[in-house]
Amino acid sequence: MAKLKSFINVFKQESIWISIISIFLGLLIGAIVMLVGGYEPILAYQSMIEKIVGNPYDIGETIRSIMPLILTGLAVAIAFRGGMFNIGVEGQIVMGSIGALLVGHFLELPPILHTLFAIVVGAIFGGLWGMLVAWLKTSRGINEVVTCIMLNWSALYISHIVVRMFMMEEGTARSKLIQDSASIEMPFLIQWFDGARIHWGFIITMLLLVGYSFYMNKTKWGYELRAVGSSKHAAHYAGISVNKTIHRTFFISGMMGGLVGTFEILGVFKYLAIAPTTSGLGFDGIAVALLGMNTAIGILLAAALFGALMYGSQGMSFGADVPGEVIRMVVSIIIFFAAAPGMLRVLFQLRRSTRRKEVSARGNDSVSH
Amino acid sequence: MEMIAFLINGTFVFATALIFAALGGLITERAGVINLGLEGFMVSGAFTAGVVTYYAEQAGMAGAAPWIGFLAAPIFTLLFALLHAIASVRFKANQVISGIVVNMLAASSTFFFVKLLFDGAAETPLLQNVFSKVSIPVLSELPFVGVAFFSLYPVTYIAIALAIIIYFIMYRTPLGLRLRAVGEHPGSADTAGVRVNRLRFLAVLAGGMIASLGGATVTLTMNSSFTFHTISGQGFIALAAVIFGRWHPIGAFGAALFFGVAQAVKDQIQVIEAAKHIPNEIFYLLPYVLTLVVLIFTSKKSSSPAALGVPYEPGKR
Amino acid sequence: MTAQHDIVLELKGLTKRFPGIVANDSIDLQLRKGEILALLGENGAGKSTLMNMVFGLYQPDEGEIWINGQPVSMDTPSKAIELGIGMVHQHFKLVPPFTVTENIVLGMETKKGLALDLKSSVQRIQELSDRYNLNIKPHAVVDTISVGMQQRVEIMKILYRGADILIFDEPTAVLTPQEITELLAILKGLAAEGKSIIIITHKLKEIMEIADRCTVIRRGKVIDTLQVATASPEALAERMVGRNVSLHVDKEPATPGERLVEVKDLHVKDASGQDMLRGVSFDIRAGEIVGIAGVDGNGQSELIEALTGMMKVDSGSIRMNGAEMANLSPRVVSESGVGHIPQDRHKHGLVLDFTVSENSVLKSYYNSPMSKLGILQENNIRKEAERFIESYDIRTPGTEVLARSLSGGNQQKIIIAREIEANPKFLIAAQPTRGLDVGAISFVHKQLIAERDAGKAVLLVSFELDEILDVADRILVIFNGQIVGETTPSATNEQKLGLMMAGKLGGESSNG
Amino acid sequence: KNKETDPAAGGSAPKSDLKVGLVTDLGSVNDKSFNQSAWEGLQKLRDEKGVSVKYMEPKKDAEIIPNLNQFVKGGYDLTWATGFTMMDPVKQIAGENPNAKLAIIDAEVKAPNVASVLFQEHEGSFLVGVIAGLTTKTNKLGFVGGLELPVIKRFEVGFRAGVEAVNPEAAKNLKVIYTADFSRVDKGKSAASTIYEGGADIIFHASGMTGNGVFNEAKERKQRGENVWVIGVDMDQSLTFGDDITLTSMIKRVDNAVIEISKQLEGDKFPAGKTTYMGLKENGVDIAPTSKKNVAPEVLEKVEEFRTKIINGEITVPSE
Ligand SMILES: Nc1ncnc2c1ncn2[C@@H]1O[C@H](COP(=O)(O)OP(=O)(O)OP(=O)(O)O)[C@@H](O)[C@H]1O
Ligand SMILES: Nc1ncnc2c1ncn2[C@@H]1O[C@H](COP(=O)(O)OP(=O)(O)OP(=O)(O)O)[C@@H](O)[C@H]1O
Ligand SMILES: [Mg+2]
Ligand SMILES: [Mg+2]
Repeated sequence: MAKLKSFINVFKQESIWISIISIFLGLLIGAIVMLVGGYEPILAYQSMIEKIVGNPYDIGETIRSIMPLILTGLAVAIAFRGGMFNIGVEGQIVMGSIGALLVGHFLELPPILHTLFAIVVGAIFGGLWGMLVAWLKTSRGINEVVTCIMLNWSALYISHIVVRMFMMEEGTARSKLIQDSASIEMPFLIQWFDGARIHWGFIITMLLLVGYSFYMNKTKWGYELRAVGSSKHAAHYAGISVNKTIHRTFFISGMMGGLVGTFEILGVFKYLAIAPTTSGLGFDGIAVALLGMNTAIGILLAAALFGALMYGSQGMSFGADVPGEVIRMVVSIIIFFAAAPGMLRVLFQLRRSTRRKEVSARGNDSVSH
Repeated sequence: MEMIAFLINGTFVFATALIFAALGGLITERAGVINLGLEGFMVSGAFTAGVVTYYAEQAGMAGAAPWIGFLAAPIFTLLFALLHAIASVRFKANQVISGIVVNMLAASSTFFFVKLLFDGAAETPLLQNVFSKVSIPVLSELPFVGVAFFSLYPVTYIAIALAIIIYFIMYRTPLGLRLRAVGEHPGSADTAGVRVNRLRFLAVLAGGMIASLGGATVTLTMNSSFTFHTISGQGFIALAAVIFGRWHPIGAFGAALFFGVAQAVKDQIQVIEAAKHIPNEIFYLLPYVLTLVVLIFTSKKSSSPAALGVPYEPGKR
Repeated sequence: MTAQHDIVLELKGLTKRFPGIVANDSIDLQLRKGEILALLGENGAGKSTLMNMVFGLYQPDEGEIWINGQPVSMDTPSKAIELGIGMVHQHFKLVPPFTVTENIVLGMETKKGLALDLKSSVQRIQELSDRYNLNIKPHAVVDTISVGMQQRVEIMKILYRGADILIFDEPTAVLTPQEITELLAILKGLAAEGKSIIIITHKLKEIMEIADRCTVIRRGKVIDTLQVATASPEALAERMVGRNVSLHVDKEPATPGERLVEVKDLHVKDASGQDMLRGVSFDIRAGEIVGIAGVDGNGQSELIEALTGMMKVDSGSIRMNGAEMANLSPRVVSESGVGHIPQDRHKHGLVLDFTVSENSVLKSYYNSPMSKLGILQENNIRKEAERFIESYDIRTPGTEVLARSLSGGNQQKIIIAREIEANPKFLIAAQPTRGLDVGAISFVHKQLIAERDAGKAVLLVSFELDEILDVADRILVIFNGQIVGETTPSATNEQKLGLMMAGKLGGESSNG
Repeated sequence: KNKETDPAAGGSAPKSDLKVGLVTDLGSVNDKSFNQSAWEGLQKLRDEKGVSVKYMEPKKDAEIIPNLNQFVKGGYDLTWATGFTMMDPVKQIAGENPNAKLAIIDAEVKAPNVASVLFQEHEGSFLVGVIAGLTTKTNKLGFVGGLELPVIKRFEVGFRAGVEAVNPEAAKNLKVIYTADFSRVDKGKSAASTIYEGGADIIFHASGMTGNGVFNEAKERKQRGENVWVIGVDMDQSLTFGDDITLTSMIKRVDNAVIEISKQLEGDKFPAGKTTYMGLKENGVDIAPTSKKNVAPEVLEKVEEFRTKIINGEITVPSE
C-alpha cells in the first residue's frame, strides 16, 4: 500500500513535469528548426512516429535500439553513484565483443552452454577492462577520465589486431561469424516482430535494470558503493574498503558495457567489424544516466526516449527528407532543459504569475541539494 | 637528425589544435566547472572557420579569409559556451551533462547547417585559402632548429603565445588569483568579495571561445573544409591533456605536445623498413598506451581544482 | 539610550525562512559603536543565519538592515565589505593551497601595471600583524598552518579591508586556551580602537570576559538583551534554553578496573613521511576516562587514527585485552570493540547524503540483523534509528531525512548514539562537544561518564581544558608527538596544564 | 537537398512504375566518392527513365538492416547497397525476402535474388602505377590507405605492380601508410607529409575523405615550390582539388554499374545470383579522362599499351 502511494507520488513530483515540458520544448524547437530549414515538421513527426510504432518490425527494432542504451546508462550510473565517472564504456563495449566473439567463434559447446559461456566471458572482458581503470586510479592515482579516454582507443585497435590476426573472414572487413550454438536470437519473438532482431539480451537487460535498483538500494554492497560515492573519508572511517569498492564498482560498470558488446555480437551482428571508431553508445549512456537521474526507472525512460527518437529519425529522413541531425538536436535540447530545471521554473513562474508562488518557491528549495 | 627536426615540426602541427582546446578547457576547469564540452566547442570552431572562410573567399578576401574565419570561430562558439554557462553556472545543472549537451548540439546543429547552407552537401566547399607554414626569416635558415621551430603555421605561434599569456594571467594577475580561488574554494572567494558565479560564467565563455580556436585550426591547417568527421575525439584528447598536465597551463601545453609527438611518431615509424612486419595497429595504439605508461610512472596524487564540478550556491550548507 | 548616531548597525524585523523552518523570526538588534555584542543561542537557534544576512550571503525574506542610519540592501558579500563589514565565519573561508598573503589580498589586490603586486601587500600585512600582535607569516601556505594561525589570518583579512563592523561566528570553537586568550585580547583592543564587534560563542566565560551586552536568541526569536556586567553565566544559560541548566558535570569518583588498553612506543608517520607520533606509551583501565590534553597538531589526530586502524602504524604496539591491534583494518578494530566518536563529524562521522537511518548503521550495516545474506534489512535498520532518536532525543523530522539537513548538535547525537549503542569496550571520543551548545554539551558529558560507570575504557581527546578537567579521571599531555606528562584534575589547573601543553613543564609522572 | 526524388516533380520527364532505393555505406550521398557516384547513377536513371529513386544514409552499423528493410518491405523493385560493410546485411535481407531484388557493390553475396558488382580496382590501380612510375622524378613514391582491408589492399597491390612494371627502383621505394580511418583529413595530411618529407613526389591514396589531407599537404608543398603530385581515387579528383596537384585519378564507374544493372530490371534480365566484374574491359575502372593535362603523352601511350595487355589477358594484375 505504501509502495503504491509512493509510486503515485512520483507522478505528483515536479521532476515529472519538468521532463514532460522538456520533451515538449525539444520537439517544438525541433519543429521550428525544420520550418526554418524549409521542411515540414508535421509530416516529419508523423513519419517519425510511424517509424517507431508503425508496424511490428519497427516496434521490434525500436526496442532493439533501446536495449544497449539502457545498459550503457546503467554502466555510467553505477559508477556515478560510486563517485566515479566512467567515460570508458565505449572501450568496455569493444572488449566485451572481443570476449564474446572469441568464445562464440572458437569454442565448440552445446547450444545453451555455449551462449551462457560467451555471455559470461564477454561480460568479464568488459568488467576487467573497467577494473583496469579502477586499478590505475587506486594504485597510481591516475584520474579515471584520462584512463578511460586512452583505453577507449586502445580497445578499438586491440579489436583490430585480434580480428585480423585470429579470425579475419577472407575478403571482408570483419571477423568470421560466431557459431549458431552461441547465438542469443529469440526466434519466436523475431517472428512475432516480423524479423526484428530481438534477442535474449532483452530479458537480461530488463533483469539487470531491476537488479541495479536492488543492488544499489537493498544490498550491503550497494550501501558501500553509495557510501564511497558520497564520502570516501566517512566510508573509510566506517571500515568500508574504499579501494575494493572502487574496483568492484568499475568491474560491474565495465560488465554492463561488456554486455552491450556481447549482445551486439551474439544477437545482432554475429561478427565484429573493423571499424575506424567506437560505437558512441557509451557516450550516449552518459546522457541517459544523467537524464534518468541515475535511477533504474529514470534510465529506462530516458533510454526509451533516446532510443525511440534516434530510431524514428530514420523514418523522418525517409518520409520527410529531414536530416537525422534534427533529431539529435531535439534530444540534446530535451536533455538541456531537463538538466537545468531551474530554467523551466523561471519560465514557469512567469506564466503562472503569483497564484501559486508559495508552492513553487518550496519546490525551488527542495531540489537545491 | 633531419628526421628529428621534422618530427618536432610535425609534433607542433598536430599539437596546435590540442593546445588551444586544452587551454580553453583549463580556464574553465580552473574556475571549477568541468568542461566535457571541449569536443563540441572544437566542432563549432571548425564549422565556423570553414563556413566563414568560404564566404570570405567568395567576397574576395583571399589571403585574409582564413584569418576572418579563425576570428569568427570564437564569436559563433559563444553561443554554445553560453549554453554551458547558463546551464551549469546560472542554473546549477550537472556540469558533465551540460558538456555532453554542448557536444551533441554542436555536432548535430553544425552538420544540419552545412546541409542547409550547401544544398545538402556533407561538407563545406573546399577552401582555397588556408594557413600555410611561415618561415621566419633568418631563423628558419638555421640548421635543425630552423625546420623544427621556425617553419610552422602562424596559429602555432599564437597557440604558444597564448599558453604563456594564460600562464601569466593565471599566476601573476589579480584576475588569475580570483579565478583559481573560485575553482579551489568558492566560498572563500565569495566572502572575500569575488563574484564567484559571474567569474565562472565568464571563464566558461572564455574557455569555450579559446577551445573553438582549436577546431578552427584543424579546419584551416589540416582539412581545408568542414565535415562530419573533422573533429572526432580531439576534444576528449584535449580534456585528457588538461588532466595529464595537472590543470596547469604549461603542463597542459606539454601534454598536448606529448600527444602531438605520439601522433607524429606513429606515421614516421610506419614508413621505416624494419617496421614492415609489425601490425599497423601497434602504431595506432602507441599514442594511447604511451600516455598511460607515462602516467603510471609520473602520477602523484590528484591535483584537480578542489571545487571542480561543484556548483556554487552561497546558501547551501 | 544611546544617541542615534552611535548605532552603527541596526536590524529591523529581519526574517529568514528555510523549507520547513523559520530560521529568523522578525529579529531586531542594534550594535553600538565601539562595543562588543555577544549573540547567544542553542544550536540551530539562527545565529549564523542572521549574521550571514548581515554579510550579504543570505537574502532576508522580510525586514531591513541599517548601516550608520541608512537602510541598505545587502545583496552580496562585496556590498557588505564595501560598507565596512567584515566577518569571520564559523567554518573558515580560506583557500587551502594559497599563501596567507594571497588569501588576505584576494578580492582587494593591488596591481603593478597589469601584474599582481604582492610585495607591497606583504608589507602592509606585516605592519598590521605587528600592530595587532597577530604574529602572521605572510608566505606560509594556508594548508600547512595551524588552526590558530588560520583564525588570525581570517582576522587579518578583515583588518586589511579596513572593516569597522566585525562579526565573529564562533571564533574560539577550535582554538586552544592560549590562542583564545590571545584572541580575546585582540578583540578588546579592536573595540577600544572604536571598531564595533558582534561575537557568537557558546562559551559563557568568554561572554562574561569581553562582551558589553549579550543578545539571546531562541528558535529564531530575540528573547532578551542583557548587560553582561550585571548578569551571571547561569542567568545567560537560563535565558538561552528557557529552563535551568547545570553548568557543572556531576560525577562520582572513578573505580578503575583491570588494564584494558596498552599502547607501547607508538611511532606514526604522516603521508609526507613526517614523524607525527614519536614513541607514545600509555594505558587505560576499564572504568576510567583518560583525557588527552594538547594543542592541536601535536599528534592527537594521528594517535586516534592509529588506534582505530585508519592510519598505518610504523612501529610499536597497541594491545587491547592483551591482543595486538596495531595495523588492523578499521573494520576489524571496530569489531573488536572499539568505538570512535570522530573529531570531524562532517568528514568522517557521517555520510551527509545518507539518511538518518542509514547513518545509524554505518558500522553495523553488514551484519545480522541489519543485513542478511548481503541484503539490507530495512525494517531492522529503521527500528534501530528510531531507537536512537527516542533514547538520545535526536531532533529530526524522521528517520528517512538526510543527515545533512540536521543541525550540528543533532548530527553529533546520531554519532554518539551509534558509537555508544554498539556497546564498545573502549570508546574514543575526539572533540565530542565541539560547536555544541551548553545543553548539548552537558548531555554528551553525561553519556561519557555513564559509559565509564558501565566499566568501559574511555579516551577523551579535547582542546577544551574545561572539558578535560571536568570529565577526565586522569590527564595525559601530548606535545610534539610525545606524551610529556601525566596528571589528574585535582592535581592541576588550567594554567599548569597550559604550560605543560606548550612543552614547558613536565607533569608528575605517576606511572611512567 | 535531394528532395525531388519523385519524377513527377520534374514535369516533362518520362514515367515509369519502377522504384529503386539506395542504402549508402556509413557516410553520405555527398561523399565525393562511391556513395555519391551511385546516387548520381540513380539520379540519371530517374531523369532518363522516370524511375522513382530514394536513398537512406545509415549512421550506425545497426541501422543498415532496418534501412534495407525500409525499401524491401516498402515494395521497392530493387534496393542497392554500396560498400563491403553491407555484405552480411544484404545476405540476411535477401534470405528473409526471397521475392525482393537487391544489388550490392564492392562485395559478393551469393543469393538467388542478389546481383553483386565487384570492381577490379587493382587493374585501374595498375594503370596509375604505370603513370606514377614513369612520372616520378625522385624515384620515390607513396601510398596512403584508409583501413587495411582487402578492398584497399587491392589498390595498393595493383599500384605496386604497375610501378614495378615500369620502374622497379621506384617500386622498391614505395612508402605505405595506413591511417586506420576513411574520414580523418588530418591523419591523411600527416601521413602525406611524412611520405613527401621522405623524398617521394607522387602519392596515390585510397582512403576516402582521409585522402583530402593528402591533397592539402601536396597543395601546401606545391605553393612552397616543391614538385609533388597526388593520384586521386574513385572519382576524377582533379575536379575537386585542381589539376595543379592532381596527376590523375583512378576512377570507379559506380554510376555506370548502377545504371546498367538497374536498367536490366526491365525485361527480366536482372542478373540475380550473378556477380558482375567491372574491370578495365567493362569500363568499370579507368584513369580519369582529364589525365592528359598533366601526364606526358608518351606515358599515356604506355598506359594504353598496358591497358590492352590487361584486357587481352596478357597481364594478370595481382589483387592481393
Ligand atoms: N576534468 C574532468 N572532467 C570530468 N570529470 C572530472 C574531471 N576531473 C575530475 N572529474 C570527476 O570528478 C571526480 C573527482 O576527481 P578527483 O580526481 O579529484 O578524485 P579523487 O581525487 O579520487 O577524489 P578525492 O578528492 O575525493 O580524493 C572524478 O572521480 C571524476 O569523476
Ligand atoms: N542553507 C540552509 N538551508 C536549510 N536550512 C538551513 C540553512 N541554513 C540554516 N538552516 C537552518 O536554519 C536554522 C538555523 O541555523 P543556523 O546555522 O543559523 O544556527 P546557529 O544558531 O548558527 O547554530 P549553531 O550554534 O549550531 O551554529 C537551523 O535549523 C538550520 O537547520
Ligand atoms: Mg581530489
Ligand atoms: Mg552557527
